[in-house]
Amino acid sequence: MRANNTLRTTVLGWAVALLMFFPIGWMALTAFKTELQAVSTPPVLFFKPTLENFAAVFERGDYLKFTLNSVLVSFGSTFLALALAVPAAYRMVFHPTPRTGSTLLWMLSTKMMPPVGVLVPIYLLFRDAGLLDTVTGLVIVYALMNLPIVVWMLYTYFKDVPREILEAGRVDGASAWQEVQILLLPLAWPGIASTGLLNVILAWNEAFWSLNLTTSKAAPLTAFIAAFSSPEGLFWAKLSAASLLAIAPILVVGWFSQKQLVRGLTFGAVK
Amino acid sequence: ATTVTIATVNNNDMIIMQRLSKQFEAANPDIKLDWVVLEENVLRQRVTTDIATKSGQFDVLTIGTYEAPIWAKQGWLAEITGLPADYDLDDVLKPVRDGLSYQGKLYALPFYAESSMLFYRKDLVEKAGMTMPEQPTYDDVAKLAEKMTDKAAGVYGICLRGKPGWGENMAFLSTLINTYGGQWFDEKWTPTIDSPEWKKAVGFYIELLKKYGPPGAASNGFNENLALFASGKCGMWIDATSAAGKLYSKAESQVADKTGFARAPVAVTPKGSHWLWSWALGIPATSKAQPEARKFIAWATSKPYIERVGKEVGWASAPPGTRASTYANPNYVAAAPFADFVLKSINEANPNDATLKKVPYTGVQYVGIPEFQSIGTQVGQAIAGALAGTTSLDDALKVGQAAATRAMRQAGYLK
Amino acid sequence: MAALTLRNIHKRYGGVHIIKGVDLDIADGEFVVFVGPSGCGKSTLLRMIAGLEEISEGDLAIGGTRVNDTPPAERGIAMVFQSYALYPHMSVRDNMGFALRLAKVPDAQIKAKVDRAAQLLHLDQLLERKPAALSGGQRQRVAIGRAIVREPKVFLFDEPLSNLDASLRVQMRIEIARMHERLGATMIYVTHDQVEAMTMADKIVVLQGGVVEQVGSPLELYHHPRNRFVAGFIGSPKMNFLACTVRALGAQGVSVELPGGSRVTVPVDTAGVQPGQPLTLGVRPEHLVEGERAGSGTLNGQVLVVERLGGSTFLYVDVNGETLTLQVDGNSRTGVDDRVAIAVDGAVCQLFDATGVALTRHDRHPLADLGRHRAA
Amino acid sequence: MAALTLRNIHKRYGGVHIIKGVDLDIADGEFVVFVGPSGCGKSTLLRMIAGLEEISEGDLAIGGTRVNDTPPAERGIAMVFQSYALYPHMSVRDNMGFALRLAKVPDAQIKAKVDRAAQLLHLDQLLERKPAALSGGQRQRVAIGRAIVREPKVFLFDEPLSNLDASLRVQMRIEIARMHERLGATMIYVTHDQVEAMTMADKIVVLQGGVVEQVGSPLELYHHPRNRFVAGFIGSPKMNFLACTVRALGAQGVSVELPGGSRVTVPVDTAGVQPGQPLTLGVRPEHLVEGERAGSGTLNGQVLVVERLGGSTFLYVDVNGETLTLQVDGNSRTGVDDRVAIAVDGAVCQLFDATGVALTRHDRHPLADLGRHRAA
Amino acid sequence: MSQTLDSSRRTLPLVAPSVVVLFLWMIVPLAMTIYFSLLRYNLLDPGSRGFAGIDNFVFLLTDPAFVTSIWNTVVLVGSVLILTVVGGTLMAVLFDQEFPGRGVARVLAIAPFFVMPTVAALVWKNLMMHPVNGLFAWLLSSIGLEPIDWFTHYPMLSVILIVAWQWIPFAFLILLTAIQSLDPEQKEAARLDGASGLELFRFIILPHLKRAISVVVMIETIFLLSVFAEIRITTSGGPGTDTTNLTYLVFQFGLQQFDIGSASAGGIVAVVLANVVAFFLVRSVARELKPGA
Ligand SMILES: Nc1ncnc2c1ncn2[C@@H]1O[C@H](COP(=O)(O)OP(=O)(O)OP(=O)(O)O)[C@@H](O)[C@H]1O
Ligand SMILES: Nc1ncnc2c1ncn2[C@@H]1O[C@H](COP(=O)(O)OP(=O)(O)OP(=O)(O)O)[C@@H](O)[C@H]1O
Ligand SMILES: [Mg+2]
Ligand SMILES: [Mg+2]
Repeated sequence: MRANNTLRTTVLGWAVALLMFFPIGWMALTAFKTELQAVSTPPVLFFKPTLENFAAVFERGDYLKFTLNSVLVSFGSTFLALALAVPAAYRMVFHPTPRTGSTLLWMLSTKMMPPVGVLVPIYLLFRDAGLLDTVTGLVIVYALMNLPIVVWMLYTYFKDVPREILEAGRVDGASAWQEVQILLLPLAWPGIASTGLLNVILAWNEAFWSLNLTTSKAAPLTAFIAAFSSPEGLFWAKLSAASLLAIAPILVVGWFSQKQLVRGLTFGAVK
Repeated sequence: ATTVTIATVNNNDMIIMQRLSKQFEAANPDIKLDWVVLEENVLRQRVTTDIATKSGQFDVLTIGTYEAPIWAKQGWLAEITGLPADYDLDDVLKPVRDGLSYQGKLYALPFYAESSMLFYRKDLVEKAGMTMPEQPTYDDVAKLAEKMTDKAAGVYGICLRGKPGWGENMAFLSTLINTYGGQWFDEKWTPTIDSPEWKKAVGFYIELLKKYGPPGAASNGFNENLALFASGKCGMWIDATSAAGKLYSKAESQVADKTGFARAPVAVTPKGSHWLWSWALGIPATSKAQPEARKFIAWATSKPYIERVGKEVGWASAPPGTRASTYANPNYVAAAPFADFVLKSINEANPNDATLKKVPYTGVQYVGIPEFQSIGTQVGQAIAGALAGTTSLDDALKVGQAAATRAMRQAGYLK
Repeated sequence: MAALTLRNIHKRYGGVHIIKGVDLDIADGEFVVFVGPSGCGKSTLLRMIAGLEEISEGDLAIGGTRVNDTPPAERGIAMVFQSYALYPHMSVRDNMGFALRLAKVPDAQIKAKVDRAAQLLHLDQLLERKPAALSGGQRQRVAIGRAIVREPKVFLFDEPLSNLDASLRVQMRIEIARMHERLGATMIYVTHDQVEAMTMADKIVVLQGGVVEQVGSPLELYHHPRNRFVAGFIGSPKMNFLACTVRALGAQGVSVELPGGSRVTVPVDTAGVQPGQPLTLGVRPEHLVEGERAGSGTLNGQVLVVERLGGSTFLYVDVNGETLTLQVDGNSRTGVDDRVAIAVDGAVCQLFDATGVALTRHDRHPLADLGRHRAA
Repeated sequence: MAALTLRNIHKRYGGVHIIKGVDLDIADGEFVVFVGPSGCGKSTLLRMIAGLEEISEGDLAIGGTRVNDTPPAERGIAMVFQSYALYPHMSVRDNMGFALRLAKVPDAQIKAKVDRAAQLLHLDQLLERKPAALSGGQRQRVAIGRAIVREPKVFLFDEPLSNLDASLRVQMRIEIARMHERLGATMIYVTHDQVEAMTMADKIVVLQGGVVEQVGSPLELYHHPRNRFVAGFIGSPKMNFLACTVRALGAQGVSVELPGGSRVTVPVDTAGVQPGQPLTLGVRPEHLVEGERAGSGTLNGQVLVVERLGGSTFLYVDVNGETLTLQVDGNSRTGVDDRVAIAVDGAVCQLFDATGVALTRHDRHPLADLGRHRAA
Repeated sequence: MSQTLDSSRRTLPLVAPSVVVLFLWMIVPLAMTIYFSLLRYNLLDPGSRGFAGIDNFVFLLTDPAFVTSIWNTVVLVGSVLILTVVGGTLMAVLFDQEFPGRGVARVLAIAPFFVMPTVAALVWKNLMMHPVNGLFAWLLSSIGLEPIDWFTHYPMLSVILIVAWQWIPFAFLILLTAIQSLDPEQKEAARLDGASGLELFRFIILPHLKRAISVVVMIETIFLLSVFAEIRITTSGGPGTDTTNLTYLVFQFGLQQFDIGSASAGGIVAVVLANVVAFFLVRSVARELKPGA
């Protein structure tokens, strides 16, 4: 009976996993087809893989530059958001005031403003501050955009850190900053890492601000992919290649840190 | 080196330009080109935000005949002056040049220009035992479509734009409405979308597509149709002349040697039955690298550039529709059997007289006022809804009329 | 000097009054144990002394200086937390040296001090380990070591042994007692464990509801509880309480009638007591004897439960509907349902009035004023 | 019938051998306690009986039927988990009625059964509360109640009281004992608490490293431990162990020389023992007496620590570098650093050979075969 | 009290930067948006700028697309929430079980979360759901059925499917970790009580997941309210206004028509609506946020 069960679970588990992954896998496969193979019916399953799509994509834009911008922007904004959020969450957890609850809720509510509604104001502000098409500008926007969620997640993680440890530090003579730096950060590391990772993913995939606030110097991969979304002629294969290139880095990062993500969340968000 | 930031559409011709621009950089070591290649709608939105807020992010903009005069009026574009002597501005086709001018001054240089025409599958027409007139009527089109359609084989008689947008379905529909004797506004700027002409034209369009069109027609734009036609799924397709180059390229089209062409069909009147559009390069007034930018756009729209494309990429891919000299080039004419045709269409298209009745606006497939983007898109959406079958034709036109009236009233055209 | 003085200390959280005016003097080098039911404010008091909680009202002085507003690190205090609160990401050595490092003590000196403390606590072999790789008892010692290296004037312990299993507890209890002797520092120790309180304290402070019920040496509390609460709280198993009625007053004390009719005379002051008055008689399980004895009162009952521990046996006896606990010899053969007579010796009993206050005993128990380890 | 039989039960996790062949007979209605050091396999054994772990090898029978492959719910067993494992989102009533609801018992019947159990456990007032709103003791009772309503033939308890504070533990201990009497069900109880094991069990099973060290009544283990491990594990404070040397063998038993030179005779079998052989003498703290006594061996030492509990006092005495624990009267005045003589009565001592096995005693302690609450 | 006040004073500098920047980030654009919403302001026609009073709001609220867009927003958010929570829960239960290759399978299953919305929409639109070239069309026609024209006939459903595909892994991840935090003894207790697999799920696991589910709902709602790329790429809000949600409507005003005045009015309305949603939502998870929780 047990063996039967395991078999069923295995089949079901793998079926679901493959189903979820299928569009991505199919896209990856298409990236190695010629354009005509990409649109042919019935779909071609066996073919001689070609790299010409990738060559075309590389020729069209400086992939490395876009990737570098994506990395800078997503990691930069993550560091900035964490730098702002860690002290804030520390205080909310370990020195709560009667207003802490409402502050947290208010922070979340700032996320509810649709970006399109404030594009022009932000655009004008950025223009005047000279932040248009700068990595700094995007870093600021993403950091602020994700700050509420980062604070919120850190808040739940920090709640799991036994307060006695910080108090022991205080008796030992640690300042508030030392408490955070020497004690809290190392202790809540898994939580901080998974919060950071979530932030990186969100920043990496953000397409609205990146398209509107950058032109070329600071444009990340979301802008790169926008150049492929529907050019003239057959473009399925090239689009797939470009898409594959655009998501590959984050997919790799995501897969490697998948355990971390699970662990972090286990440790905090849902107890 | 001075950096020139160029915003352009991800169309093939521009992509070729990007590729060849290395030669420009090599020739001008003090100029560095920075490319921002975006999909058309994104580009338009991006560029408009930038220029309207005078942010000066770009030095070269890719704009169309719709934007050029409007933006020039706002003083957003730098006038094109001081072109090199060998540029030969007179070689540039006059209708195209006029479309990019405001009050007699030129504000952008055309990169390529297009009109619309009908593409068809010679083999299918033959199989149907019919012939394609040089100037078909829409009734002919309907008949042919019926004969060609073979859904089981995945062949659909007619492919037309259905994706909503003033530059998508409404571009084609405007020409259809024009030739049915309709127009966007009467002389007092009152919208006429609920007029019988509209109803007839749009009704014809919907029925045609529903019967003989491919599934998902309501979300097909130029590119989708190009792909469909190229993969042999369409019998006929009425769209931009610039598609011809691709359809005749063996590498990109499964039907390269079976494609025929005819003039854009007509109904009641030949006026406004085919459009005029050009993609052009302009320089924002806020650009800090105007001389360098000018140097570049002159290069990219010059005779030598066209020749270079012809030689290095293939003559069929040479940017069409801008220069008389292109059409005088035997190489081009040999590679592009449709060359004459296109030239004639472009020369005949008249944005200033595109409708049966008199109208206060210019433009064949658009209305040259800023509010048109909004109106065109909303009407386009309503019609797409009707095409998809979610609303009735009458309702769609009613909605369109109401939206247009609202917008015109808000903009102060109507009291 | 490390004497502590608490004067009228109060603590309020918002509207809740937690500590309601505590006065306490703790001499230099004394070992003071705080006991009391859960939630009575033991930890709060300790944390106020440590400076982890603000004092709402009153004065706290350490070594004669008022320290209400001194930050924790400057009070010359070290605290051992119930959960040890070791820094899990630091080695034992770093844990112990952390305070010194923060105080910018030179590395060589830190090393010397940590090594010395580690030797004292038999931790020398474990200095490079992380806390996760230590057993409970070892962690306990690291927590103490972390306190020692700072050479504090005052040690605070908050239920430090409550996480350990029985045998480790006994062992650690003895080690802390020895350390106190060696270091001579003042120690304040919170526990809910009877045995720890009785065996370690110079002085026990019994708290209830934020108020000090009684302060005294362990045996003073055992033999001379001030009220019924203290009497019931100190001693295990718990003291038995019986309703009784005053029958006579005399120089010998108060004679009361027990349930069942027999009488005992308890040597307490008769002031304010009247014949016929209902009182409560308290007698500890270890002072009840099976069988009848001359000169003792007698209770009769039936055995409900017998608990044999080997060395001793507990009998739970139903006497007129109330359950009395007796501690008898391990070899007793009394079994369930047996009827037994119980001798009650008035000399070792307590009497409490209706408000729970104990009547003053004539005599003082000879051990009541004994220091913890000073010979009589 | 609810007798349990374990025959050569093994448990392996992957390559790790956890339970190494356990044989055990548990009679219907018996109260069996499993004790042993942490990690010895107590919980594993319990969980195998419950059906929560597969049995790797061997046979488990309940009421004479082999149940190795019977799912947990059909074994007629109820388990009370260490953490209670109450369903936090259900009210007390729903928690208790859950099993019946799953068994599709009619609602009215569920209500009746739950009400009856609640009354028994004094939970009637709390039936609508969620577990979060209950005190530890109340939760404990709900967990038991959840077990009771199913009217199981066998109850399993896994350290059910370990989360409670001392006074509540005493109270719950007695309640479980009473319940056992009332229900007459077979109960298996895991604990690491000395007092619980001694007072509740009909039979104690001492486990170590997956092996049964000894099975017997509490007092049998106390008085007749089979080896040094059991002797040290049963009884608190722990038995003292002293190295000694055999000096003479006789009808009285084995005469050994203690550190310091005095001799005692322990009434054990002399088989296999030779003069000059080193043995270990075990003697419990409560069997050591202060002062010299005729007919007893004498040890001399110096008091290291005195722990006064009121009713009794523990002396920790250094005897030739080893620390001995003595339990003496609460009124003893012996203080730290006092030199004391300690009388060792050979009759209550144990002797262990070099492998730790106890030498068989001549006599059997009169209480050793006593049932828990059956009168002698 | 004094403790609270004092420590709050001392640690105020720690929280202040976040609060201040967030406040600025919120208030400056918001103030400008409110200001613009009261102007006649078309980017393409800067000359005609002037005070418009509440005209923009009237214009917006009388737009027939407005009500539709609110309804569409609700439908989209609601359906995706249901799909992701249900799907995520089922997957969490499935992947909580041990089976060979579980690690790899889990990685595959969460992959969609790492894909940019733009890419996701493009892939689904062109490779999967395309009525002519798409894989679904081929699958259907190869079993002799008429291919479904997803974006024409089931536009909202298509968008919902795509968005749900992207967000299921997120729900799955959080719920999986939540399931793993369920006290195993509780499950065992239920097994002893005779619960079958389904009963175990319904009576024990599901109630345990309540809190995690509210967390998922909370975070997802924030993101789902502003779903945009998927719609723009697949249906452009159509056909008609069938898939125009509030964000897309505001986008149309602001970035297709460059009517900043109306777009700002739309933004304000969206903020108000979002906060109404947030208010109810937050109520339900507020317990988790309370400092004492
Ligand atoms: N932050 C707070 N706000 C309000 N009341 C509090 C707060 N912290 C503690 N209390 C209350 O103060 C009282 C004393 O708590 P304290 O921790 O000092 O008890 P304790 O004597 O140490 O108990 P235990 O033996 O259970 O540890 C308790 O009733 C507790 O509920
Ligand atoms: N899944 C497992 N895989 C491998 N070893 C295990 C597993 N579960 C338990 N063990 C091991 O089995 C042994 C017995 O565990 P068990 O829980 O029965 O101990 P216990 O006697 O109940 O201890 P405690 O008193 O600490 O509860 C332990 O050494 C433990 O490490
Ligand atoms: Mg406490
Ligand atoms: Mg266990």
